[in-house]
Amino acid sequence: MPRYLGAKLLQLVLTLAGVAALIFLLLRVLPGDVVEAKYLAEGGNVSEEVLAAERTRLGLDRPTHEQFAEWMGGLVRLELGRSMWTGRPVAEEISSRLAVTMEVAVMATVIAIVIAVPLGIASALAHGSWLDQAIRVLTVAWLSVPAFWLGMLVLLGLLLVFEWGPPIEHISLFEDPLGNLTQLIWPALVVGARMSAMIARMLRSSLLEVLNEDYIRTARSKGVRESTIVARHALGNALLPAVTVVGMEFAFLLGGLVVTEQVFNLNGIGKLLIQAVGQNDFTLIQGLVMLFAVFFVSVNFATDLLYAALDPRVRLR
Amino acid sequence: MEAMAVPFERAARPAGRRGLRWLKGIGRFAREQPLGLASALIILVILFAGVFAVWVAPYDPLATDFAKLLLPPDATHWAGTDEFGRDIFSRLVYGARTALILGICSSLLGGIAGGLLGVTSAYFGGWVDTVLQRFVDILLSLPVIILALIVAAVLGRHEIYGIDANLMFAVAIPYMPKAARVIRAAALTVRTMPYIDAARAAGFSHPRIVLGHMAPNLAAPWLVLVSAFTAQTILLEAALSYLGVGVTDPTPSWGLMLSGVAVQSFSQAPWTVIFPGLAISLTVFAFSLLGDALRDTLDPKFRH
Amino acid sequence: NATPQRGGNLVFAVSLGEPATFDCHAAGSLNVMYRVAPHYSTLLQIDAAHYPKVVGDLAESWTVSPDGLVYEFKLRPNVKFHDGTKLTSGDVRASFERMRNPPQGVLSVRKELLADVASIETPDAGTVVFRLEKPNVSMLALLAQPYGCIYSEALLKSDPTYPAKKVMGTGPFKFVSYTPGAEWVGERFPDYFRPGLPHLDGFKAISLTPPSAVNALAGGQVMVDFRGVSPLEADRIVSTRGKDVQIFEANPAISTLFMAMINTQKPALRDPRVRKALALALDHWEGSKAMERSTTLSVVGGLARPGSEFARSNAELEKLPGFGRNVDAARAEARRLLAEAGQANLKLTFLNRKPWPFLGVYLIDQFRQIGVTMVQEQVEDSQFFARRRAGEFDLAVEYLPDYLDDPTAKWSIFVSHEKNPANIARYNDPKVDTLMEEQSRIGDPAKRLVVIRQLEEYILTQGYTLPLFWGRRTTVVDSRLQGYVPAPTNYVGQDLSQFWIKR
Amino acid sequence: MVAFCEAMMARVADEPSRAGRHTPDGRHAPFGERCYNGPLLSVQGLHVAFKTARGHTEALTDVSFEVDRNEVVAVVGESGSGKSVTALSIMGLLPDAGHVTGGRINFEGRDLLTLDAKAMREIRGRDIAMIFQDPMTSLNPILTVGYQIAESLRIHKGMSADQARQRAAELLTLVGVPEAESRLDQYPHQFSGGMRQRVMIAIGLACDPKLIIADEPTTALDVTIQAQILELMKDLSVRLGIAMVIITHNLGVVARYADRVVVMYAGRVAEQGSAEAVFFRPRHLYTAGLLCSVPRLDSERRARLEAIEGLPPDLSKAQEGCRFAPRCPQAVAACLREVPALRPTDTGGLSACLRADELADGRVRWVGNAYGAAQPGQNEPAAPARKVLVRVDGLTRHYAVQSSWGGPNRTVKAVSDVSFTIDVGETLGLVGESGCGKSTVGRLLLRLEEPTAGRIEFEGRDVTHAGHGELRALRRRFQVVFQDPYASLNPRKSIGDIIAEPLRVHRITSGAAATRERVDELLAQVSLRPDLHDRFPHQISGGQRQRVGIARALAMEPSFIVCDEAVSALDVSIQGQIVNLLADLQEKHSIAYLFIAHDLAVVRHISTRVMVMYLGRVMEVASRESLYREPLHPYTRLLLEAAPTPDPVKEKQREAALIRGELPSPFAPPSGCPFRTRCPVADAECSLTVPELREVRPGHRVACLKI
Ligand SMILES: Nc1ncnc2c1ncn2[C@@H]1O[C@H](COP(=O)(O)OP(=O)(O)OP(=O)(O)O)[C@@H](O)[C@H]1O
Ligand SMILES: Nc1ncnc2c1ncn2[C@@H]1O[C@H](COP(=O)(O)OP(=O)(O)OP(=O)(O)O)[C@@H](O)[C@H]1O
Ligand SMILES: [Mg+2]
Ligand SMILES: [Mg+2]
Repeated sequence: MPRYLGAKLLQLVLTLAGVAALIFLLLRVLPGDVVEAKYLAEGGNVSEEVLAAERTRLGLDRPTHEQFAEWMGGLVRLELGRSMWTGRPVAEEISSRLAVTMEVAVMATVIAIVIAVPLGIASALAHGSWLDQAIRVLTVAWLSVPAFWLGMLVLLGLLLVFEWGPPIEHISLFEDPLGNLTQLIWPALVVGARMSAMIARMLRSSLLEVLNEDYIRTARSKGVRESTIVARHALGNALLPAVTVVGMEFAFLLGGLVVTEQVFNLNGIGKLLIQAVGQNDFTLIQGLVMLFAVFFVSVNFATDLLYAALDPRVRLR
Repeated sequence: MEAMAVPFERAARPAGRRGLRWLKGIGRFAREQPLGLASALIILVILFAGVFAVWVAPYDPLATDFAKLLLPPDATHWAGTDEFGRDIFSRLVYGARTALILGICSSLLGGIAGGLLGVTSAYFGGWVDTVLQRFVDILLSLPVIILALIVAAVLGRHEIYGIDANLMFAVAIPYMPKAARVIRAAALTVRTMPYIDAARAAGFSHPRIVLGHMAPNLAAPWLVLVSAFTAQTILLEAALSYLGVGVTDPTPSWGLMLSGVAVQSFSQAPWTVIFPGLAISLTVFAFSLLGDALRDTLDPKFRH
Repeated sequence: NATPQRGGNLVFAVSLGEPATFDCHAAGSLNVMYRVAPHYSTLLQIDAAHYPKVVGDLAESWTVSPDGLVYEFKLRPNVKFHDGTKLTSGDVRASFERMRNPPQGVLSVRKELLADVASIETPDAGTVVFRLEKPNVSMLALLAQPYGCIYSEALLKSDPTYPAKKVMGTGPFKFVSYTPGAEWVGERFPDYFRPGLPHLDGFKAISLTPPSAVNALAGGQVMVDFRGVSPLEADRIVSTRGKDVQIFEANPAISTLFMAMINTQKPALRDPRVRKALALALDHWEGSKAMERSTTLSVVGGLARPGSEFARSNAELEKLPGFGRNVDAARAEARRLLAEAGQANLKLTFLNRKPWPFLGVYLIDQFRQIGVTMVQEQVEDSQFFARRRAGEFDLAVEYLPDYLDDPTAKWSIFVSHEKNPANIARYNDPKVDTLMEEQSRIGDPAKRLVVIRQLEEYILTQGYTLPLFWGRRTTVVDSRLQGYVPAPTNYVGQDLSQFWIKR
Repeated sequence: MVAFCEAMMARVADEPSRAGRHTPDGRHAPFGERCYNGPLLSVQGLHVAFKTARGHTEALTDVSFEVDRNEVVAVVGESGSGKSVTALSIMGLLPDAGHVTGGRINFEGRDLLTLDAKAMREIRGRDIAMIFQDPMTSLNPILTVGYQIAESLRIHKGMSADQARQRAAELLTLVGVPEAESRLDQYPHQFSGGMRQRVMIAIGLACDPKLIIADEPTTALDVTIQAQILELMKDLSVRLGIAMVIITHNLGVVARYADRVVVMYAGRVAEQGSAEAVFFRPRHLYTAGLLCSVPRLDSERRARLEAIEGLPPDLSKAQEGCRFAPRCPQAVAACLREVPALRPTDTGGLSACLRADELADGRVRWVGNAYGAAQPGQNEPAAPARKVLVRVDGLTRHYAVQSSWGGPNRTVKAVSDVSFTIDVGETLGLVGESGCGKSTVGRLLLRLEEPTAGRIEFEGRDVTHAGHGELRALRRRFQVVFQDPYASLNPRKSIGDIIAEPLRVHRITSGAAATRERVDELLAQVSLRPDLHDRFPHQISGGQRQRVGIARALAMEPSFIVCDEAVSALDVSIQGQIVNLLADLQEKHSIAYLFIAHDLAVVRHISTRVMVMYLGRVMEVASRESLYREPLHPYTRLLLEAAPTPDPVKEKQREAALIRGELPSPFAPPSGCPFRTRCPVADAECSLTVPELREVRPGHRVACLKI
């Protein structure tokens, strides 16, 4: 077990190092940097020397390999450097926005599960019936609607019908849970509904597969009631792959909220990324990408562990 | 259950020519998958509109008419006009072209590159597999939209025949690792099939085995994958355009039609927002359903 | 107009992204100015209500020597910094010195504006004297630049970079907090030197994306977005808020011109006939109608702001290429010129920044009508500027936002490329240089105007640039908010001291 | 969650025909007749149809038979003859596509087809239990074994958790699982295949059922384990007085365990009767043919196997006359016209053969296959041309297996120190239990795997590390035929392509016409019609596929073919056809075979010499006669004894010779002699040294210390 964990962790670290190298190189493929975006954007007439001085200050004039070494060195020490746009530490920029994103992600996941599980089960049990067909078509349809369009319609709908818009200033969950909810429930609903369609489809197909397994026939041959068969014999097995899907979706959600945050003007890391990309804030983009990657691999790792905990076949020794 | 039904029943049937087999296959698909058939028809209609846009669209999609700004739908402009007086219906028709070219090309690109990666990885195993899998891991640990966003932003624009080649790459790259994963998993199964051993025992070369023997057997999952990618691409393109790194105006694009001014004019000119959104949803819906139907038809066991 | 009432908080939207720095000297961006301006005073300022009149801010009065070389300012007494220290002439000098000659680690992006200043002296605590090397007709306006925040000399001594990280000045509001991506909060500074001001208890600048800013205005969650909205957006807000909002228009244009600069180094575009043809293809007057609804750029004008002292009348304007009313004739002429130049099938790219896709749409549409195909390339800022500077484009967008109409600073980008690399049209034309120099030295406004007109006409007939549209400013303001003045620039009148909320 | 499922299921459960049981009259049988004296189970005129994409398939047509109390009835028949469907119909567990379209199933006088879902559930598990074929998939992987056994106790006997657990432990002990108490909390994956099947039996026994239906309970298991399980079932059924229906296609098993036999063919009952009667006096030509085509260990080896030519009918088409008629060498015109009814025979059974009486009189009998009956001993290797073709020395293959969760990486010693030779034109049979390394040896020879150690010589040349080019040339000389006829042909290529590709790649033929000609020639050699050329593998039958596989191997004109279980997946009747084909080809082209199989009888039939492997090591090598007549290694002896022969008299007298225990894990093979843990004669010495393979008699080598 420790040995396995060690190997797995080493693999994770390697992956992350790869991500770090990839993103670093990617950002330096084409000319242009934050300095120009920062000083020329307002149409000013800024002299070359000013720009050069700023480049020197940010270390952008140094050879790429030196910059790379420095950044990787920083990563090893768990330092992400400073934002090239604001000069504040990247970690600070990110941490001030992470909570919103995480909160929406968690809420969306919970909503998704709550909707998806009954839907998936109903669809699988009523296999082939009109109910099943309806759920299938609806989930596909739901997945086909662009999330940002839906978000836009929701927002405009609220405005036009109720003449009410979700609060624009961030409301802390701890200070005013209800206010926080009125603010974040909309994006969470939009994202969660989409995710639920995904999970429901997954659950349906895995449940159908499981219901065709030999051991279900065994259970029937014992005279077990159908409801018990589904609940005790089938669901457990069917949920296992669903756990992976939920984990995977959740892991992707952190980055997947980019568009939603933009639509709902949430001050989360997705919006931060858009901003960083627009400003070519290399260090901030790098830091964010590392965050996504770390989050993704660790959630996946946790999902693996959870899977192991749930599935006796891969139980830890 | 399927396996037992196959052997003798088909034995007696004459084989027929290839073309006929195809026709029969399509006929069977139509009978077994009415939803799939419907979606295929929708796609055909959209495809037709895109390909023959020149004849289908009543107006030039780029032609502005400053005297006809934001007109509601009527007999002359079936879907109304936009803020430049351009005919929205015509832009939707041409937008289908953009969506399909981008959707299909980048899915194919990502699907082929990833598929080759996956099948190579599975066939050779060993360190080749390890190296390729680590590479796939790296790409896979970033959400598709993030990767596409960054790649699109970094690469900038490079239009070839009205289609942004860099955007195509930006979308294809995130698909590559996904395709590699799925195809590798499927290829690992195919790899252990005795017919591959037989091919090796017959002394065939590696490329012949990989491309001639393994690849055709991976066509089913690959097709399903690519049709799913196509659906996703259309959504992704819309999202990227919304975020400002997608298609560039005035190229007609559904995603683009949903960003910018359209958003703000919703209450005054809802048609500018409703129709493109519906076009996207319908197309994605059709491709997703088709993917489902293909999966059910080609290989009931293939689910991911 | 009722008497101002004290109290209340002004909540407004900033839909321009996050500030890169808090230092006015290092940035001219509106996203900095809207947040930082309420915290600082400047030596002089431009009166928003009587643009472009220069009035005093910290300076109570001033004199200019007859030779135009010495400017002496008397400062207001009893000006206090937010930390309680008293403002002296030393602070003013230190701030301008910092702009003129930034010390190591400090960035001053507009030091060229003060290039004519020879020295700054402080004979006593209440007097500042600027000595110039040569006379400059725009000097007062330059000293009134809104970015000329006055910092504390004492603090600068201990850390010359403090303004980049910390907000401390003599403005009407004290800095309270800044949450990146969310809000910037300021509170009333009770010791502000103008008695009774500010009226507000504080302000809160909320960071919003442009669409959500409109939503927030429509939902009554913010009182104003100073940057302005398009008429279409204004309509939408009015349709939900009705009488609760007031619409202001800055007439006729604000001091921001959008142009398409033509890269004269490209073989096809080296030919003046081709450039002229491109200019002739444009129908500004019709285009303006389309822009009018959905964008904030729609006023037709030459290189000088319509409505400004330097602008020509429409009748005069119509004589310039691309401004004529007989568009069909102009386009026929354009086609002829192209054919003559052997460029009947010209293919071009238009390099554009993110926020203004419609400029590309407009240009492409216009060029199509003379048989020129163009594609638009909208790229991220850093690439945009890098490519623009490297000359990797055919046409590129250029814009002149400023607080001033004066051509000396504003038109510096038209000076020959070898003198000013910021000239992205990349031509070297001694005639432009001479005319530019000439106009900046003429003291008599009428005579100067002649040269300026000549310069404008020359640049436009050479087809170095295609002026597109001047900015328009439609501001939706909550009816309770009083004291808003729609100045013809976004930069002035932003210290919020005059605002008050009606209850 | 559970509540939700119940709500959902309430809907489903209300439909009385969950399993599609539509009774013709729809009448309900009177409930619980106490004093019922008829047969325990009686199936009368059962018709079952499946709805498939291509219309209806009549899986069962007019199937009738009875099972008495305490009786063991075997149902035999080829694959697809309807055995499983019969069993599932009785249990009311037909898949959704299946429907009973007629007939009655009486259990203790109650018609099961008319019972509602609830009543049927009460019968399932309590009165009738079922044991399925594949123990690996029939147990729920995420529930403990204890739970799965206790479940039916709690449902049907209303026991408390503790009681049920205690009883479950007893049951486990009863079916021979040691340390039952502690194993209750384990999960199925922690049990071996044999142990899982014991658990399945324990589940079946839990509520003292009156009838157990076992659908191929041992097909997935090794011979040695098969014997253990069958003995156990037999023993229990006798001790506990349970009637059993054993479904199998292994006639040896039938002979050993069944009181009565029901022979099915193409969805109909062909014949039924007592075991003795059916085996010794078959009254249906199909039964007669079937019995002839089984290779047997107990009688003289014949040169050729009998084979039933042709294929079973396609049940989705309308059937006329006797379904066996098209394959029956004795079919007369009436057979093709008339559907024969089940009629009593002289042996006291029932037969659906029009010529049953003539069979009884001896006027007709099964006559050999299309190749013509060969004379015994005709093609015994006359004077073997002792020229060594393949020589293998100390061949070893270890696999490093990465454990997914926890535990260090382990090595599987798939093949250890294996040495043998194969002469030109001879057949070396290779037998052994599953996982003993047979396939690995074959793959190593083919160079599909790289050996960890050892040396392979082919025609005197060392090819152990042959390079790419050399290997390519070698590939033409040795070929392979695989077990699974469905998986060994590329489904995307036509039969013609499959055979032609090696011809083209190795430039054996040049030009399309020549290739085509050669392909047709090869097809003819394996007795396939050339018109199969354009078909795809899924369009031909299993037997035909195997022929295509052989034709593909022949295309290269090899001198050596590895046949890895080449006939194991085929029905007995088809198996004979293929074995005969292989023998013919060997004679014609003097090809050497490495014939891998686990059916000792088939191996005996085809091989000149036989090699027995156990846990990656060779236990014994000898000529066929020597090995089968006088096996020396205890393992070989037990193996031979464990294999039942299709002779009810012999089988029922024979003492069960069981190999104790299970196959040790290949990760941790026993020290010393690998077989010592299960060996009846092993002692301390055996655990110390690995026995050498010694030549005990000329040409007979054994690896055992006790010889
Ligand atoms: N789910 C199904 N759908 C369609 N046809 C089926 C299905 N199950 C069985 N059949 C048909 O019923 C017939 C009998 O099948 P069954 O499983 O009873 O054969 P079997 O004798 O048990 O064969 P095996 O020895 O291979 O297990 C076959 O011809 C098959 O085609
Ligand atoms: N690629 C592999 N990796 C790891 N272990 C393997 C591999 N191939 C075979 N083995 C192991 O080697 C041992 C021998 O396998 P092999 O397939 O040769 O057995 P076999 O005698 O052919 O069995 P069967 O009768 O089931 O076909 C088994 O324990 C198997 O699990
Ligand atoms: Mg069966
Ligand atoms: Mg094997």
